[in-house]
Amino acid sequence: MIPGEFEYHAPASVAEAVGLLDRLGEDAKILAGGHSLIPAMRFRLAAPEALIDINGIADLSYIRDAGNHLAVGAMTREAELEHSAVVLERFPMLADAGRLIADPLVRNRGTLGGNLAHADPANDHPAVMLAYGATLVAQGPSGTREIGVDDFFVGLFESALAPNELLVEVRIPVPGPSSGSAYVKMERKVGDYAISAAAVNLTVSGGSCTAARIGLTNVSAVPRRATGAEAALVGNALTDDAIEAAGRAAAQECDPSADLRGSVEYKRDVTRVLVKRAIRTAMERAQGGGS
Amino acid sequence: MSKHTVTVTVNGQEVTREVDARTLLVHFVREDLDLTGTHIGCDTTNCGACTVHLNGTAVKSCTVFAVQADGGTVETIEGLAAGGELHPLQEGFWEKHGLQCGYCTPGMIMTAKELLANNPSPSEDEIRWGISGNLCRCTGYNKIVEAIQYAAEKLRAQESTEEVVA
Amino acid sequence: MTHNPDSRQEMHPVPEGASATVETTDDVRVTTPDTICGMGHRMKRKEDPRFIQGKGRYVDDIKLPGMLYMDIVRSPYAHAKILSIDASEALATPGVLAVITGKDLQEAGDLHWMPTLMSDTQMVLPIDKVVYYAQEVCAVVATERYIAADAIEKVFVDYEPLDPVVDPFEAMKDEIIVRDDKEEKTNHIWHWEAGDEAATDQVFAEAATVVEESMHIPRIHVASIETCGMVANYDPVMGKMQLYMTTQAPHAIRTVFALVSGLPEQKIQVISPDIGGGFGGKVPVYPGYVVCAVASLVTGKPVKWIEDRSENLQADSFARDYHIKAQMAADADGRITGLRVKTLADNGAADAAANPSKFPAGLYSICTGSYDMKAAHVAVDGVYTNKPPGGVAYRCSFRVTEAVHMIERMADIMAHERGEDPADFRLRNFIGPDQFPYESPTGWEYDSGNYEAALQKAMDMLDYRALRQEQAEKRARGELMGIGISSFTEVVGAGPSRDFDILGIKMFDSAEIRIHPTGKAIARFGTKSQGQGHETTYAQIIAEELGIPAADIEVEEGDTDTAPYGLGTYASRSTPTAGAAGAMAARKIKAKARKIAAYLLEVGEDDLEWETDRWQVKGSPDQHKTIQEISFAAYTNHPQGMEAGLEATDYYDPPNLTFPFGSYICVVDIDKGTGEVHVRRFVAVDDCGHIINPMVVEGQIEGGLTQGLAPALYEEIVYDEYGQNLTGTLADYLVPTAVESPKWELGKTITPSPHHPLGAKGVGESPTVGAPPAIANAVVDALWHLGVRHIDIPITPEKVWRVLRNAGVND
Amino acid sequence: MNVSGDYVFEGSQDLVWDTLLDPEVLASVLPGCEKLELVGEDEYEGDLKIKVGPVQGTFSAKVNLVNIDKPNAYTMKVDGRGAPGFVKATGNLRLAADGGQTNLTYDGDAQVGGRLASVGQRLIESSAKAIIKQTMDGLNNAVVARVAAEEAGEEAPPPPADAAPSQAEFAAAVAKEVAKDLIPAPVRTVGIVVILALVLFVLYTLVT
Repeated sequence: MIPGEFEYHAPASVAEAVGLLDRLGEDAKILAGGHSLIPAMRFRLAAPEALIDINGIADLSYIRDAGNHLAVGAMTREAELEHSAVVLERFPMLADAGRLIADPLVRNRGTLGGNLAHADPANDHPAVMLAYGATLVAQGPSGTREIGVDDFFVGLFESALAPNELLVEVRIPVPGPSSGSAYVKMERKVGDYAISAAAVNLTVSGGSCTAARIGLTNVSAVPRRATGAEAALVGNALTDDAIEAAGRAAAQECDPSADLRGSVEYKRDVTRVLVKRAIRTAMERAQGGGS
Repeated sequence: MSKHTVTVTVNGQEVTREVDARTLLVHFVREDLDLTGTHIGCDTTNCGACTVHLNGTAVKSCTVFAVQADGGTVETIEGLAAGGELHPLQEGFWEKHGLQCGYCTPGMIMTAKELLANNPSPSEDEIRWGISGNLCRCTGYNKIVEAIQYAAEKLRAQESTEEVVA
Repeated sequence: MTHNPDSRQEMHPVPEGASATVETTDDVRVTTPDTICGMGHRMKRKEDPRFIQGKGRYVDDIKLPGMLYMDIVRSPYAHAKILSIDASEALATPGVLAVITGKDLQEAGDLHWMPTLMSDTQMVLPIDKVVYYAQEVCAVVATERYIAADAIEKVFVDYEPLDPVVDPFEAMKDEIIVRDDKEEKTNHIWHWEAGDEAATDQVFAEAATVVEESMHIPRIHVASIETCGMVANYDPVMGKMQLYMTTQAPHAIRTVFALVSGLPEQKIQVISPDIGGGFGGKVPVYPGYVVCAVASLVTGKPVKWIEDRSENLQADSFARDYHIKAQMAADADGRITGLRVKTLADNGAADAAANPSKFPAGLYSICTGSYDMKAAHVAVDGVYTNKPPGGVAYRCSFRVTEAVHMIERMADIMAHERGEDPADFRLRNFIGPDQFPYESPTGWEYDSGNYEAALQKAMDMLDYRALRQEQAEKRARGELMGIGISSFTEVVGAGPSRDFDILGIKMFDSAEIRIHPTGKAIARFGTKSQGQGHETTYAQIIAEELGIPAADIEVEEGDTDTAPYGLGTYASRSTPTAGAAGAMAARKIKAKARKIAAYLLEVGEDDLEWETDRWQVKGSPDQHKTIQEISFAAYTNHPQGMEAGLEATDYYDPPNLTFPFGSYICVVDIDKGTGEVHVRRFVAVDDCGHIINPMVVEGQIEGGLTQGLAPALYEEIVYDEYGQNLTGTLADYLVPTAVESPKWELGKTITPSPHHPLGAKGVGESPTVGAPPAIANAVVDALWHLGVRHIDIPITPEKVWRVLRNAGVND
Repeated sequence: MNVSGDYVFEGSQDLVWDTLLDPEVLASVLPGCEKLELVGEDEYEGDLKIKVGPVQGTFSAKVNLVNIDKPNAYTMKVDGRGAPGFVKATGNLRLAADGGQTNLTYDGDAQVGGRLASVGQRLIESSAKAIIKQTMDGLNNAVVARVAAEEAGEEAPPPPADAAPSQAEFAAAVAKEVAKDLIPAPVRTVGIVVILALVLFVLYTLVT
């Protein structure tokens, strides 16, 4: 399968990239890792007239400890996150997800920014960032703006980014003391999209839950938090019943589509099971000194 | 549409060619540079038969444009046996019957090369997850894992002798 | 077309003197030192140096001067009339030289149709209607690969969609006719039977227990990592057609091509270079090959056509797709007495199955398996549907996977129905080691076997009784664990020429050995390896016979201008046929060498005895001539009156097939939350008679086991009700990675074949045949107490989840 | 694939019926619709350029309306073809007046075929839902605009100048719809006629 022709641009700076986006409009596509865009081009299901390759822009790939949050450049490769000491140590949910995205070779090219900006409900980072309550920094012709992750995913493959805006950084809040988080994913085989996955971020005190953020993967058209499941936990003792109630709430509020990965009924029940497992792991990590 | 001149150091040798923007790196390596050891096995970035090293990292060359390699380095299977001496991985695959039809082998070896560079003594599980982006239909993977373990031991042995010598 | 089962009774007389009951052993026979490396040595493969350095030569690596590129326009509909093909925009594209349609092939000599291996007919390119999704509609020829890919997007075909028939049972109602080119307007292709129906009915009437089950062995795909392709190179000056192509049977293709195209056969050279895995998918002639050859004829230039993965997955190389209804009868003592099987075979839009011509359902009647029973009856119907033609014998000796899956599932259902341990049930019902050669109720004569020894070894390897104990304890705690057994018997090595031919060409195979003056040798064979290691194993056979070091023997296959005529490599037939031919040719050389040695040593031939690599005078071994000395003499000092040179050819017609067997035990744990099946352990004990190279055999078994795991838990080609292929890329056709594939544990027993010159049997397919039922049996064993008797493969987590939830079992 | 559902329109049954069958309104509502002409007795032809995420495709669509029972129900047959594949859909639509609103129920079957379906199978259903919701919102806006115009005694307003809703609007419409689902809305009575979205579009992303 061979892609169609296109004009290739390789800007050296974010400003130059944003300028190109502004000038070329909807027929230009950003080329980051390219592992969603290029396959679509090879099947001629995507035929952008121009590609703006931002791999050459130096200052978009970094993992910085910024005090109360981790600042990650949008072009940071998945493999860098997967092997980053600070992520492994203090962001276990991000580490859980990092190992399960596609396969090791794809993770050498795929980027955090591409994964989020693509707003594919099947991607793993949306749920993780929803559970962390991250902030996404976009840069457009008139400067940068911060977008809270809850407002970032707008539609099916639709983010809040304007056509002439580039995602440049993701800020992940450092989990508070006695909080714990986990990402649990079920896929048919290595490299497949999730049948379902749950990202759970809890704060626990005295055996009960004081705060909860839960993101779900590939069980709705638009990545969103499982607010019903969160409500079932917050303010309650984390008993088996409360955990089961949270699982049931998530299963009821998600909106999966039937496909080769399973029926709607099956995906709902898997969501229930995975949310429960993620909650239990998050609890263990919270009691174990937090992170 | 847009033609581009790319200069790439391939297996240690600098080459300059004219390419279309849309030329995939795998076709550039196979057709423009006649390095046919890198193979094509799918159209959805699943099989890994096209794995090469781009700027020192193992990538699936069917999902990268040749123009993106401009100014960089590419290493393919043909560049492994430096000076006629087989790389420990090539030796391992031969010794342990890590291949049958040979079609996935170049990609498998290039992936294993990066795996061992990052993790000199990987466990069986780490090897299996490390090559999970490379499909093989003939071997059932057991002997590929043994081949990589063989190479890991040999590389570690070489390391320690070099330390002694250095 | 029906097939009279009685005519096959006298099928396989065993040659006199070959004692059938042979000893079973565990140790590999080695009679030559490492320096010679004959049979039984773990010799490193001679073909590997080129592959590990990226110097293999596959079809897509071939570049000829002035070579053009071909790409194919395919149908988005499973059933539609073609109203018009508008190629004007494509032809106006710079670099596009030709667009070839069905009409062009018709005018070029009625090449728009071609025969299939089963003597049905198949469209090369359609003229009036398409009959399966992704069917070839027309082809574009251009100066560059990328231009051809652009051009197929600019060919506009106007279709009138028709209702497709996708379900084979619906197809049998003939409401929608797939092939209206046939006079008889029906989808029913053939009916075939084997075994004695009356005797079977009698046994069922007397049975104490009868179990019945319906099962579907789904359509799956070979998915070798290299897709199909060709470089056709027609030289208009010499009138010679060179075809570099991915074929497992180059000679048969040359003959068929000569008959279809009218080109003289001596002017056609088929070259099968290195193949990136075949597994049966590269046996048939696909439309792309014929169009590519015609494109080269028309342009007078080399033309390259290479399938994309999605074209390969959607348009060719599919296998299985058998809908089976089986009944098994047993007496009060738990002895199996009879088997009754009805099957519907979904052949797609043409019967392009890769079977020997007398066997429309392949060797499916092997389905009584390893068990001694009085009577069995098998009836199979083939039917057309709006799916790609086929099916190929994917790593299976013509439908043996379907037969073995059925018998091993039925044996487990009967054992569980009777509340018996499946191992004990099998041990009671096995054909005993002293019953060979064993006449099966469906007309097969098993050459040798020792089924108890293989199962007992597998049970010992993983401490079977302790596992059953662990299972009971876990079940009490509500944990789900399963143990599955598969004790299969295969029938491979097609086959004796009295019964086995393909399109009339008998299924012998051949070897040609020539020894050079310095004692080195070159040997050519009629088969064609796709990774099985023939360059090494055939060399070891010749080394075993003649004592010439295997390293000194060059082995070649795949070029029809040089290799002796053969039927190719599939159905585990290489060792049983061409391997035997290699041994027989070597023995002819050994006989001539004896005459030369007698002449050189000035003794009578009878005074000589053979010892590893030399003829020596009986009683005084220091008087001898090595094979190297004899070879030199054959060119420098051969006896007058004898022709010089030292070479021989052998066309080997096997007196019988060979019957490898084995016992596999699989242990699974089931996740009650998601329904996932985790294969915790898998032990495989295989018996393929004497072993040529244990390392290569292990590789064949491990590879075959993963190709058995695949359909058991992951792979299936899925069509929607409109005949649209939904699993048309490797993103949805789930080929297992190293993570899904367990760490296989192998064991072996060795029961030689009494009629094969080396006592060897085929082995390449046993694991793909034996593994799926072992895994399926393990899962059903884990859930039997919840009221489930059968689950069709692939056993996905959702299927297990539904059983659990219906039985009230939660996470 | 079965596609069914219901929708409430804020206008009378007759008004909605007219809005529905006005090609200009349709063209303004269908995502990526570049042209929609009445070419025969209850037969339309049009070009649709659908973009969802990185994937887009141009379809030429034929639409026939059959068993028309004005203003209560009709069946629509759709045949959309393009390079990426084809869509064949049949939709049965029924209207029922309910006070000032009109209650629509629709059910139908959609077949998506070709490269689109084999590569993007996982997204057929979610794309269909998204497109149907977006089309319904567009129609409801047109209906509300007509109701307001009638009350103010003016002519029915022309459809908005920019015919095809832009990507962002498409996204906003979908998000609003999805948000509505989230809030456990009281049982909504549904009133007015809507057109089943003709073209289902599938986004294909294979592997991140």
